[in-house]
Amino acid sequence: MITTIRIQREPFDAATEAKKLSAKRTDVGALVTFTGICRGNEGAEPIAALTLEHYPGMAEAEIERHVTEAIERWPLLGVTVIHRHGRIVPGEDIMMVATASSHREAAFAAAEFLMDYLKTRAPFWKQVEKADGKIWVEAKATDDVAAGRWAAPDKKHQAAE
Amino acid sequence: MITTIRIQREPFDAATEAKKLSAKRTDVGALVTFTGICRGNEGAEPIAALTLEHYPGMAEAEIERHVTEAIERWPLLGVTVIHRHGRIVPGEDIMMVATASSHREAAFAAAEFLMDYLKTRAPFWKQVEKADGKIWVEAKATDDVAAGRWAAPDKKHQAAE
Amino acid sequence: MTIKLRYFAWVRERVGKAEEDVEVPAGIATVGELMTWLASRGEEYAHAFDNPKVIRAAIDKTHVKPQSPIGTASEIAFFPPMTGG
Amino acid sequence: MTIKLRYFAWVRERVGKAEEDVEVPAGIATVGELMTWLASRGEEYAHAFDNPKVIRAAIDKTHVKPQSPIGTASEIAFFPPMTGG
Repeated sequence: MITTIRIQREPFDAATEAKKLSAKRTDVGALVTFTGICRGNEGAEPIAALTLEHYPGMAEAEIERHVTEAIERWPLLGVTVIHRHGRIVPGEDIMMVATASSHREAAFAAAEFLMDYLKTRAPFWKQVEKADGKIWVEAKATDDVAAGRWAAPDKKHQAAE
Repeated sequence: MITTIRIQREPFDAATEAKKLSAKRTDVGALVTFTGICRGNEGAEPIAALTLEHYPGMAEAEIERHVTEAIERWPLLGVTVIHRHGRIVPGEDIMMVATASSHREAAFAAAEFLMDYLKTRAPFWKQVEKADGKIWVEAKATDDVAAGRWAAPDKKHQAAE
Repeated sequence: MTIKLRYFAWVRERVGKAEEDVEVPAGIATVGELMTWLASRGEEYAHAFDNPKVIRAAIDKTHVKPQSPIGTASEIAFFPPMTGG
Repeated sequence: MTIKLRYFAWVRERVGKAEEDVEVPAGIATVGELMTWLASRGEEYAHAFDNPKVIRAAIDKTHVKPQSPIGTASEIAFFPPMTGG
């Protein structure tokens, strides 16, 4: 099992990172890579850049907790999560998740699970630079719904309390 | 909308192909890449290689039909499907699907949809070279189940007939 | 009516050829009936089509069901369930 | 009891600082009670905590709910719903 978790200011190369999960081995049959890219607009308005603030220490711990849960839930052979912080301009990669498995179902499910949890549980906050100033991006209710679908039946009850 | 469909004997570079979907544009926020890789075993037995036979003409047409359906169902900005045929050794890439969208939900759903349909509807057949000879890989019932989940309600009835 | 038949994967191996032009007898209306008739054409065909339920078919490069009419097909293909991807 | 408080995103901006050490009065047992007390510490705190329902909290880098006891926390963080990924 190869597990890589990195939080960094510097750009990364998603392709290079993903390839490491299947290099020099012949048990990986499926590799899923998700790359989150900075768009040039937020809603209908153009943005000049976004700045990601994070909670050092907790961000790593939250990601690690969810990577561990993904490994327990699906037969994975490798997981990579890289998330940048600081100022990012449109067209640049913000973050990536890559999952490797023998079969595609596990790789897809784990990648989606990790993305849904990163969106709603990892302590990162996006601020966008619009023409009229800097605005904190609001969390989307649809992201909470997406994360909720992964809850175990007993946890769903808990979450509803 | 960038659409690329290729069926080829030659290897391809999944990373290079995926990057084309987001290069020089700032509307792509999510890029999902699936790479199917030749494993060194089939079940518990080691294999020396696999050979992919396909139905020229129909393979392209089937993939195109499903790419068109994916574009109708999800707000995509780009789709790439590349599938090799011929002899492929363990560790080599067999095929890839890449989907680009503004948001992750569409990119993930379209990539999974295309994979499920490629597995069950695109006319390709895998033969593996084992120690005791060449064996045609059997279709998995789980793949049909996976493809079935994308059927529209009215199509589900049709499929059950 | 002359139709080009194409065979893939183990159907091709069992029949012993990848394609052939066949004069389909009058009275054969559906893909399923064509399979039954093909199975009667000799040992290799009988072997290829002995379990028609596991064989898939395409008319002019589009998936069809056993009950689909042959109609004015110019090319009909038979093959096992697909295993690509 | 002295606890390090940390603020992120617009909570940090409204409070006007990223962190501070605070002497929490006796009787403040839960995270929610701590937020209510913080809101009473001045205009900037009142602004930051005027709608505690939208503020999330973590004790020693683990998500907690408003009803969670402060216990022996050494660091408590307040921040808006996360928007990473």
